[in-house]
Amino acid sequence: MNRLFDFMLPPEKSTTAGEVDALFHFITEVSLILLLGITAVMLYFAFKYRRKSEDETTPLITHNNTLEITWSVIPLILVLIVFSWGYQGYLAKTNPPDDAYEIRAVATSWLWQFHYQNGHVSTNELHVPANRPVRIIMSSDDVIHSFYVPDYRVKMDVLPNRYTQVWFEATEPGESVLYCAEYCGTAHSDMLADVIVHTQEDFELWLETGDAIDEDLSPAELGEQLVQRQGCMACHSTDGTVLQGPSFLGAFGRDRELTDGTTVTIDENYIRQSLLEPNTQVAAGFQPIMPSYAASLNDRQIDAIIEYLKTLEE
Amino acid sequence: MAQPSLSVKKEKPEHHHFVDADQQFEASKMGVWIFLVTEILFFGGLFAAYIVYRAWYPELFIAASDELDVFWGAVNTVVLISSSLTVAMAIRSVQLNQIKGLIINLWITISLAGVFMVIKYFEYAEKIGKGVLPGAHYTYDGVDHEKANIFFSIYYMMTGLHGIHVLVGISLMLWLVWKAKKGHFSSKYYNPVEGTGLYWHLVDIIWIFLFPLLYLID
Amino acid sequence: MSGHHVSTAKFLWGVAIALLFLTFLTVAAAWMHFPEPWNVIVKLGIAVVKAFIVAAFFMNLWWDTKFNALLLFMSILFLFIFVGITLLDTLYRTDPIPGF
Amino acid sequence: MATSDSPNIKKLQVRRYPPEENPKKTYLTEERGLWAWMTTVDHKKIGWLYLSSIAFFFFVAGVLALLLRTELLTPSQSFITADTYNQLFTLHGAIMVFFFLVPSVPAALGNFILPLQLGCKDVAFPRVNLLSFYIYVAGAIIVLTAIFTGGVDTGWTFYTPYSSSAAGGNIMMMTFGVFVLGFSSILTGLNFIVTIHRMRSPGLTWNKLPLFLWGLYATSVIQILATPVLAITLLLLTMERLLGIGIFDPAIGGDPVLYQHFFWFYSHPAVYIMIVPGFGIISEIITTFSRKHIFGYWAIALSSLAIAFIGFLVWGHHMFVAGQSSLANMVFSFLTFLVGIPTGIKIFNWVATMYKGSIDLKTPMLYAMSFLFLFMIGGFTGIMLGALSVDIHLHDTYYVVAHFHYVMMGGMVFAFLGGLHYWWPKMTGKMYNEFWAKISLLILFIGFNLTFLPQFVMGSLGMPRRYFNYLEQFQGYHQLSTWGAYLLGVGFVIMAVYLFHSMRNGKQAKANPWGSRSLEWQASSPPPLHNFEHHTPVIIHGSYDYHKPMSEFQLGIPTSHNGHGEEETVTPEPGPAEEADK
Repeated sequence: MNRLFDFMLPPEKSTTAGEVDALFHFITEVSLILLLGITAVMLYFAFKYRRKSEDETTPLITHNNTLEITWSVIPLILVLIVFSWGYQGYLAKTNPPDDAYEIRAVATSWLWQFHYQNGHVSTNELHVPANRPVRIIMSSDDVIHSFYVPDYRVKMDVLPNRYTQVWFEATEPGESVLYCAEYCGTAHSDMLADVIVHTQEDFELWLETGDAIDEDLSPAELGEQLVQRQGCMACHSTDGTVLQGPSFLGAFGRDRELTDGTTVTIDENYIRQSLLEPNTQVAAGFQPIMPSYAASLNDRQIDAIIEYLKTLEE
Repeated sequence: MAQPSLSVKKEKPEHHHFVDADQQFEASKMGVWIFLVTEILFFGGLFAAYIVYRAWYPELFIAASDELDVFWGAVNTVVLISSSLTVAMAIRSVQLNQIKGLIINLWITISLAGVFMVIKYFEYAEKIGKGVLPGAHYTYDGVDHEKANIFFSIYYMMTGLHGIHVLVGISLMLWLVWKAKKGHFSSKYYNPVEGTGLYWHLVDIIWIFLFPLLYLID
Repeated sequence: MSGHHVSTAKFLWGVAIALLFLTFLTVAAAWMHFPEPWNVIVKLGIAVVKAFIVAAFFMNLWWDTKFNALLLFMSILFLFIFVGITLLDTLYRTDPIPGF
Repeated sequence: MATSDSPNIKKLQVRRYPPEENPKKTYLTEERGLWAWMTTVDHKKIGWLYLSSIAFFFFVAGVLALLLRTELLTPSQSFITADTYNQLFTLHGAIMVFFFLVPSVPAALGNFILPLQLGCKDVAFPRVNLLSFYIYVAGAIIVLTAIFTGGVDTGWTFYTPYSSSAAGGNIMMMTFGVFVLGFSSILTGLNFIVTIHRMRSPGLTWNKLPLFLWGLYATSVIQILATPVLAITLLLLTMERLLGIGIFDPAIGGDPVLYQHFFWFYSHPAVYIMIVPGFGIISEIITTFSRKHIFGYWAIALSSLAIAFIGFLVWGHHMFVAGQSSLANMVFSFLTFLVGIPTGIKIFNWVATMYKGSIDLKTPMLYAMSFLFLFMIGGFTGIMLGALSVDIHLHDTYYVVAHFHYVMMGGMVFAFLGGLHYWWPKMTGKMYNEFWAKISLLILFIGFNLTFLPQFVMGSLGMPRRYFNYLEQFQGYHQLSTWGAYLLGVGFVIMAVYLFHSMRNGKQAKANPWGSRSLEWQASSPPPLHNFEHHTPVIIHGSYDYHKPMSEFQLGIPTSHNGHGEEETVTPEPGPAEEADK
C-alpha cells in the first residue's frame, strides 16, 4: 500500500488501523483533487478575465439552476459515502469481539495503572498479547483523561463517573506509545505510557512473574528504575525542583511538616506508608492527589525504592 | 412591512434616527421580543438540565418534590397571574392616556411581586433550616435517594434565577412609576411600559412551567 | 399595523379568570394521581395552554406582527433541538461493566 | 403601512452618483475629542471603538501564540514552565475566541457598514449599541483581572470536573468575565436583527439586501439563540465552583459529559458566528473586484441561513470520543456532513461569479482568493474530522488544531482583513499603500501555511494537542511551525505600519475607489455624521448591478419626506438629476 499520503500516518499496528487509513487516504486524495481543481479554475479566471479598462461592464449572469443543482448533489453524494464509510469503521472500532481479553485501566493525574485478571498491576506500562482482541475497561480517579494509541488508531475518553472502553488487536509483538489526549493539568503532556505487545506465551509468562528484569539489579538500581517507570517522576523530581509533590532530593532522614500541622521524620516507615496509603500523611503545601501503589508494588520493590531514595543526598 | 410609506404624514419619533414614531414603536417592541428569546434560551439551559436528570432518575423527582409545598406554590401562581393582569391593565391605561391608572396598576403589580418574593423567602428559609441546600452542602436525610442534592440544585437554580428576574421586574416597574410621574408617557409614547409588560408576562410564563415541573410531580 | 391593540378591561379580566381556573385545574389534577405518562401530559398540557393564553392575549401576539410570534416559536424550537438531541445521548448510553 | 415602492419612487428627486468628494464635514470632523468618542452613539465611531479593542486583543493573543510556539521549539522545557504554558494556551484560545473572533466582523466592521448599506442614520438602538461596547470593556477588565490574579489553565473550553474542582487559578472570575461578554454579543445581535427588519431604506427589499447583511443577519440569529445557553452554562459552572451544585461535577453526583453538551451547544454555533459574516465580506469583495453580478444570490443568502440552522444540530461532533451514546455519535456525524453542502455551494458560487468578470487583483481581492484557498483546506479537513472512524484517531491531536486554524484564521481572519482593506477608504477617507499591502499579504499567506500545514502532518502522526513536552520525533514539524508563526508576526507588523501610516499620510480616498455598486459607497468617504446628510435614500438599483455602467447609477431622495416627519422642500440637485428623469 504505497499511497501519496502514507507519510502522514503512523505504522498500522492493529487490525482496525487499515480501515481508518483507507478512509483517510480517500478523503485526502479526493480533497486534494477538488482543492487543486477549484484553485486552478479561480486562478485561470483571475488571469483570463483580468480588467482591461476601467469602465468595463460585465454580462448579467444571475444564476444557473442546472449548475447549482449539480454542485449541490455531487458533494452530497460524496459526503454520504464518507459518512457511511466512517460509521462502518466506527462500529467495528467500538464493538469488541465477545472473546476479547479484558484489562482494567485506571487513570489518575498523571499516570496510568492497569489491572489484570490475576490481580497483577502495572503502572505506565500496558502489557498485551499479540493477535488477540484486548478490551480495556477504563475509569478515572479524578478528571477526564483520554486513552490514545496512535499506532492502533484508538482513542476514548476516561471518565470519573462512568466506565468507558476501547478494544484493539495488536498485530505483532513490539512497543507503542500511549498518550493522554484530554487535557488534564500540569503534567498532561507527561502522562504517557508504553504499550508492550508480547507473544501469547511471553504474555502468560509476564503475568506470572511480572518484570523479570529486576533479578540481577542492586536494590538501589532497581529502585531508580521503578521510580522512573511507575510514573513517580511526573510529580516528584530528583534534582530539587518542586513539582506537584515534594522533590526526592535529600528528602530521606529529614523532618517534614504535614498538612495537619504535625511533623514526621522521613524514614523507611514513612516512605512505605506514603506508597501504600499516600493521602494519610500529606506534606504541608501539597494536595492529597497521589494514587495508592498497594496493588502494584511488592515488598521487595518498596524496599528497593527506599534504598534508592537514600542515595539521593544533596 | 418595514418600509415606511412616503406620502403619509407621520408622528415625530422620540429619537431622531428613526423615520417616524411607528417605526420606533415596532422596532423597540421587536427588540424586546428578541430579548425575550434570549431569556427563554437562558432558562432553557436549566430546563434541559431538569429534563436530562428527570429522565435519568424519575423516582428521585417524585420523592424529592414531596418536600415542596404545593399550597404555597399554588398561591404564588395566583399572585403572579394577578400581577400579569395588572400589568396588562397598566398598559391599557397608558394606551388610553390615563396616567393615574398606569401608576396605580404599576404599584399593585409591584406589591404582588413583593408578595411573591416574601412567600419565596419563607419557602427557602424552611428548606435551608432543615439542611436542604444545593449540591455539596446538602445535609437533609428526608429524601431517600443518593442524588437528592442534584434535584435541589436544580430547584434552587431555577427558582433562584426566576426570583432574580422578579426583582429585576420590580426595579423596572419602580423606574416606570418614576418616569410616569415625570410625565414621560402618553398614549403616543409608551414603549418602555410595553416592553416591561412583555418582560413581566414572560416571567409569569416561566413560573407557569416551574410550578408543575417542581411542585406537582406527584 | 395593529401593534397598538387596546384590549377592553372586561377582556383582560376574562383572560385572568381563565388562567386562574386552569391553575385550579392543574392542582386538582395533581390530587387525582393520574397514572404515570398521563400525569406529566395533563400538567404540562395545562401549562402550555396557560402559556399560550398569556402570550396571545396578555402579550398581544394574537394581534401583533407575525414575526414576533415567529421569534417566540424559534426560541421554543431551538430549546427542543437542544434538549432533544442531548437526550439522544443521555438516554441511550451503554456503558461497559467490568468483568472483574 | 407596507407600500409598494414604485409609485413613490417616481415622485423622487434622483441624484446622480457620485456624491461629494473630499467632504469638509465628516463623522470624523464632527464631535471630536476623547470624551465625545467615549460617549458617542454614532455607529461608525462605535465600530472604531470595537476595532481598536479587538486589534488590541488580537495583538495580545498573538504574542501569547508566539510565546507558545517559541516554547515548542524544543521537546522539553525551554523557557516557561508547564503551568505557565497551560495558562498561555488557555488565554490564547479564550482571548482569540471571545475577544477577537466573535466580535470582530459583526461588532467592528458590521457596526460601521450595516447602517450605511441599509441607508439609515444609525442602528435601531444606538444607546444599546454603546452599552454593548461598554459591556465588552467590562468583560475585558474582569478577564484581565482574572489573568493577573491567578490565571486560568483549563483550556478555553472549561471542561468539568477539571475546571470545577481540580484546577487552581481564578476560574470563577474568568467565567464571569466571559458571561458578561456574552451580553455584549447578544445586544449587538439584537440590534442588527431589528435594524435589518425595521430600518431598511425604501426600495431595499429583502431580495436586494447586500450579502454582507445576509451574513450579519444569520450571525445575529445565532448570537441570539446560542449565546444565552453559554451564559447559563457559565453561570452553572460558576455556581459549581462557588456552591458545589453538582450538576456537572461527578464528585457531587453530576455528569461531566452533560457539561460538554451545554458548552458545545453554544460553542459550535459560535464557530459560525465567527465565519458566516466572513462569507458576507467575501461576497462583497468578489463582486466588487470582479465587477460582476453575484452568481446565485439566493443560493448564497439562503446557504448562510442554512449554515446557521444546521450549525445548531452538530455540536456533538466535538464529543465523538467523550463517551456519548453511539446513536448520538451517528446522528451528529450525519448532520455534520450536511453543513458541508451549503458551504460548498458558496464556494462554487463565488468562483462562478468571477467567470466573465472584469477582475482587478487589488489587495482585498487577493485576500478573498487566499480565503477561498485556505478555507477550502479548512473545510475538507473538517469533512475528515466528521468521519467517525477517522475522528477517533485524529480527535484532540494537532490535526484538529490545524483544521480550526485554517477555518478561523485562514478563513475568518483573512476575510476580516480583506474586509478591513476593502472598507478602509470608507472608514478613514484614506488609501493605504497597495504595494506594502500585497507584500504583507504574501508574507501572511506563506507564514500561515508554514505554521499550520506541518501541524496536519504531526497531528495525524499522533501528536496530541495541549502538550508542553513532546516526543523528539515531532520536533522538525514543531520547528517549521514556529518559524511560520514568526513570519506571520512579521506580516502583521508590516500591516500595522502601513495602515497607521495611511491614516496620517495616505492619499485621499475617493467616495467610491473600487467602483462598487453597493449603497455604502454612495456616501462620501468618510461618510458624514448622519451617513446620507439627513436624508433617507431610496434604493433604485441592486447592489450587484455591475452590468449597468456606473454613469447610470442614481440615488433617490424623496421630496415629500426628509426623514424628520415634517414637510420640507428639498432643493433639487442641479443638472444630472433632471436629465435622469427624462
